[in-house]
Amino acid sequence: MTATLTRREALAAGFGTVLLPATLSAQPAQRPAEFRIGVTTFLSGPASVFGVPSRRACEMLIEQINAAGGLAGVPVRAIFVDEGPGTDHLVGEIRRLVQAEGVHAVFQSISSGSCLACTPLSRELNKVMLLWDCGTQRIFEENRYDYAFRTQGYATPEVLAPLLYLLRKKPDIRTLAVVNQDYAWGRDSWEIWKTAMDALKPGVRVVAEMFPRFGSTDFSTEITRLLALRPDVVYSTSWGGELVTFIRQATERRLHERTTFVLPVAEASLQILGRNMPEGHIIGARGDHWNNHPAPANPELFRSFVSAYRQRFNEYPIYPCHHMAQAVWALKAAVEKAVATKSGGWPSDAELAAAFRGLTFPTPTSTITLREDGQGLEDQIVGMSHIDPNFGFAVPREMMRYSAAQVSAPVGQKSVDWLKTLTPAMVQQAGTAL
Amino acid sequence: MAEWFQDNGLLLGLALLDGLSSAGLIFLVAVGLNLVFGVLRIINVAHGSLYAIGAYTAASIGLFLSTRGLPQWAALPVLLLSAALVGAVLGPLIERFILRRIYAGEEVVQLLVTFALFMILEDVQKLLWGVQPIHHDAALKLLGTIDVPFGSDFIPFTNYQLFVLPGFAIVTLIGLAWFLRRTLTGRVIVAVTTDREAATAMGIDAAKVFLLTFTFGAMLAALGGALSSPTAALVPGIGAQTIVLSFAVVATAGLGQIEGAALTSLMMGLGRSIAVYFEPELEVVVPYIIMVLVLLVRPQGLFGVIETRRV
Amino acid sequence: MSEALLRASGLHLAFGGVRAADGIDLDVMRGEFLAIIGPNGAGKTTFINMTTGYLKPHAGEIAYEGRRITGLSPRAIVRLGIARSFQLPQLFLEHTVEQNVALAVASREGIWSPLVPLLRPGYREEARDILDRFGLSAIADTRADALNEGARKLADIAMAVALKPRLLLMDEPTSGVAASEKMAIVETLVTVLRDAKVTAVFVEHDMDVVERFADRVAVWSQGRIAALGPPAEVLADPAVQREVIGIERHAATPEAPHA
Amino acid sequence: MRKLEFLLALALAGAMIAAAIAAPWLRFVLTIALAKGIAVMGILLLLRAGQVSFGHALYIAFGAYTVAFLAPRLNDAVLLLVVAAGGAALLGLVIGLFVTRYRQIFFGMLNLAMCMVFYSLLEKLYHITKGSDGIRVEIMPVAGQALDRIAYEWTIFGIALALAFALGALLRLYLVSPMGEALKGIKTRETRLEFMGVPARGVLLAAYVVSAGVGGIGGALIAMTSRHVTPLLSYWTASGELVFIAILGGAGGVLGPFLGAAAYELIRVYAAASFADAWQMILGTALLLVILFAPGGLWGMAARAIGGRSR
Repeated sequence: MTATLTRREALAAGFGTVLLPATLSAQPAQRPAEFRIGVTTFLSGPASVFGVPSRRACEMLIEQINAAGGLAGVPVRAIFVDEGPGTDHLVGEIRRLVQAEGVHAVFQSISSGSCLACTPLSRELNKVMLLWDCGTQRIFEENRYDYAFRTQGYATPEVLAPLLYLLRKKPDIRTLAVVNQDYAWGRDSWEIWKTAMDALKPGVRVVAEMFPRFGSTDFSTEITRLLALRPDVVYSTSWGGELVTFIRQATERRLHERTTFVLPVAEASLQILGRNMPEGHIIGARGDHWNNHPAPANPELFRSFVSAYRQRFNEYPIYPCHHMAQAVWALKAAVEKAVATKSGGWPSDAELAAAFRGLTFPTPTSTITLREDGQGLEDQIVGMSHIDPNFGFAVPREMMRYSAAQVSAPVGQKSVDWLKTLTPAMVQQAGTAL
Repeated sequence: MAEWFQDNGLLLGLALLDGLSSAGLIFLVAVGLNLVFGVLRIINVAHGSLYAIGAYTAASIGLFLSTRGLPQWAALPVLLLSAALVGAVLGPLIERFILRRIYAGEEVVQLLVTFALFMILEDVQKLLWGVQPIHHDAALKLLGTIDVPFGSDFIPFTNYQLFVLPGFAIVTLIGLAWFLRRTLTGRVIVAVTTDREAATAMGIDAAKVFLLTFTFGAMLAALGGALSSPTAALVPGIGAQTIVLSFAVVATAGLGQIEGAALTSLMMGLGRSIAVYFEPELEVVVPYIIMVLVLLVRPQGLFGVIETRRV
Repeated sequence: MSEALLRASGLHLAFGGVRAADGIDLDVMRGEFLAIIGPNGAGKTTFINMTTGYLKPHAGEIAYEGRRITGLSPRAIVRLGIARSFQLPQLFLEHTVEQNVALAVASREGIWSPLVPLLRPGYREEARDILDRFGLSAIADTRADALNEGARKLADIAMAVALKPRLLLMDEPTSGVAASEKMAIVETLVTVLRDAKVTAVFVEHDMDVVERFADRVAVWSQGRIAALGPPAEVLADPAVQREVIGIERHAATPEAPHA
Repeated sequence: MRKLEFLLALALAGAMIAAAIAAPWLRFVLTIALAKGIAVMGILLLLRAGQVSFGHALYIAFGAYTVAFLAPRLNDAVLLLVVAAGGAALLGLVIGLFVTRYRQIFFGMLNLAMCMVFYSLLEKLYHITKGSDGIRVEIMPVAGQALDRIAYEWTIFGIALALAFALGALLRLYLVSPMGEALKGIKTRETRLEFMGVPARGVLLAAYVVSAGVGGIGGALIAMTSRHVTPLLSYWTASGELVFIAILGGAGGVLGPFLGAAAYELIRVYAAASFADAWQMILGTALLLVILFAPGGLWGMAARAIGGRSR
């Protein structure tokens, strides 16, 4: 597949160079009356458990930004589009956003499939696209984009960090089973895990690979099988309703007493699980934005974001809210940087895009740098689940932070190739305890 | 072969237990769909929405009452009452104001009306209950678990899934069979199922039978949802997933056949759980494979009667 | 009228306990008009169903032009030149009368053309011509589901005739036709069939029609042929009069299907 | 009437072109609408025989994935359209040989089953199909001409429009031909066909193959337009959508599918733009209103408005 894609890619790049000079360069940019952002997110279907909270966070932040004078003095408005109806619909919607609504930037999407389909449009439409939540490593490893940036981490660090944590905490695991949702993220995250595990700790036996249908509501059979197999570790990157169902059904039957769960995407489900989440299992947040972060870089900002969200929606923000916020903050930083570069003039699309490359913007917990290929470097924090009475649900303890540069594949390398080069020594070297 | 059984016999036993509980749930939903189809000759796509709404209603009533300090034992009755409530409210509403207007229409139009309803109800459900997973498992917790011996080991099963779900399915099956064969109303329903024209010619009030059957079918869908709610988190989209499996059950079972629905559900439940143990990748397609195989041998469905064409 | 066009021998068929055919032996002679009479449930329609391949006898066989046709599909039998009309007219309800007949013409000539209209010149004229002969021209453009019973019946037979069969089996062609029109209609029908040299078997309840138009009459009773011969002879038989005609003249309910 | 229908088709095409010039993003939406309209003509054909396929998204997905898989090797839109149509027709023949033995619900549900099996395969065979991520389709030459993006999009739009006209005209001929009229005969009196020496199953099979072929063309056009294919193209709700469009547009004439598809896509786009979380409800309500108050669909309304009969 690499061969064909590169050829197609080369072709597409060829078209790109033909097109680019004609359309983008010479446009004199006027300061707009409002800065419009097109936001694609799930408002229907199972993934709306991520989409709706992220939309709320987006609206809240935009209100705050507008109250504080807008983006470099320009008020912001977001136009939301549902990812639910499928890719063909979404591709059309992105065009509508750019061509009919005249948005100045697009925030897309939750689903990796949506991102893969829509990101190439950034090239055709010459519009800045911030990939605000999707995790697929294929985006920047298989393509180069001038207008697309991912303002958070991605699959490789999000899977590798929990694996390193597991191997540090439980060095002598021998067997493992996987229960992932049957779709690209479930498969990809398993491939990354398996490749890395074979490199970091060769010889761990995989006793069951189960990929139940996406959207399953009953895992009893899978759980029975796991109970019978008694693997040392059960790995699952499931999320949303499925993770909640899986954990509740599993704990009801005391599977958590027989095995250790590793749940890299658990954070978004912990609030709903409440006290039903068993303690002492490995949980991740697709980033470093845990609500109980012991030492956020900007405690003031962190507290104000979390408490504003809580006040308004009566729940803690989950990671998609933080990811959305990161996209908003990145946009703010880039617009301000671009305006400053033009010493007060308004940047064109190309100039705005240029401002993102290499941008380092602050988040409440840390900073994120958009590296040369457009990929954001976001630290990962992993820990052991522990019910904190202050929250009333599980949060991590014994946390370890993995700096993004340590656990991301270097620019220009494919994750799977890079993971194969890892050595067992990395387990002790990587990560710092918090 | 014998060796294979020696190695895997115990696992097969576990698969059987898992299959039973999932078959029970499949049956409860599919039998309502099949009953409605038998009488009204409408494949009700919105049946899945009724399932979802039943589940959501049961969970929210349960959650509401548990904050009011309802005694533990009431969890189960609450499930049943919620289902009855949903069926009794939505069933007649849908039948009277929408379906009744299109009985004379073509089959495809009737199907589409329920498809439109399905789309509307999907959004209604989202507006009412939001998108975050809702979970209420008091009934599951109440009944606890039982340890099933497995070689030198043991496997905990929840009593709810091992006994309550299949139990309800069996009670429903027997109750329905009794109702349809032994009561006057039941026989009228059967008469309409077998020959609508003859039944109406004999003076049976079809409108009343339709209303009754649809309401009953809606209750069964909601019951399926309510009974599934303690074991699963409720999210948008559960209706669509459920209904498509029920379609397969109905076509495989034969029109309006409740015993057919029971046998088919059992086959599909067991087929899927056995697949999880031995070839997990096949699990999703097992129901369709069963359906195609059955229809190859019996084009009218497992228990279906060949409709005679008059010449 | 010397040679048998259709020869049924030893036909047996039972539905549950009811013997619909209990040893039927019958020769239909080339060119004759054979009437079948008998009480309801005697197995008259069953005979037509067996001959046209809709039902398969449990025992016995039917030969057409010396060739065994039992076990063939209705489709194959039609292609050999045996057509039938139905007790309950089987029309394409969403088509006009003309289209119904044209479809029959097309079925004979070849249905497998996807791009030339059904009502192309050749088919249309032939359909019109047949409708003319049946006196149905006035309703040629009426949809079949809007016809009265008599017109349906005639259109049904017209479709069978359009197949240009050599043997035509008609199941109660005059039931449902108003009494005042009946004779005239049968008259036209017979003329059409004689012109086309079609051999005809028809189930009939009206003894006047039988007497006037049939060359021979077969009396069905409980799955057997109770009497067979020229109408004058058979209808004069007191036993036939008592058992069949007596009942016939009072019973008006149509026969149940397959019985 | 025939003339009016042609004029109306021209007017519709004119309106589409005008809209596509006025708003570039509408060009995309309308190309998809045309592609779906072409596929829905196949649904229309089967509806003539009174059969509802609840699984024709299978052929759309097949056509789309044909383009996605073969584009790197057969890098030409015209060639790919031909291959997609031929491949889908061939698949239609194989599946049709099986499903045309069945009628009504069995026909509908078996198609649904095939469609869902295909969907599961697209998801399960991750290493070939990239699972739910789907496969991206790059801009490709058309009839040997390498085009830039704008020219390419216009060309595909033009091809879709031309195919819509050509296939629409052919379908019109088909519907009034002996094969087409016999198809309609299956709906009202299938047995009579057999007694006229016509193999009803063969007549239906021919129509099924044609419907699969146009489904493949529609799918190929969708892949060339959205330039990304995912298994969702084959989910059962996508099949429902096709039937939805057929009824919305009206099953009366070949313009129906295009009226329906254009209306469907536009309602969906505008509903999604104004009420991002309730667009399903709006679409469902629109469909319900059309069914209840305008039984002939949009084409029926149009035909009444210009004073003709919707034949």
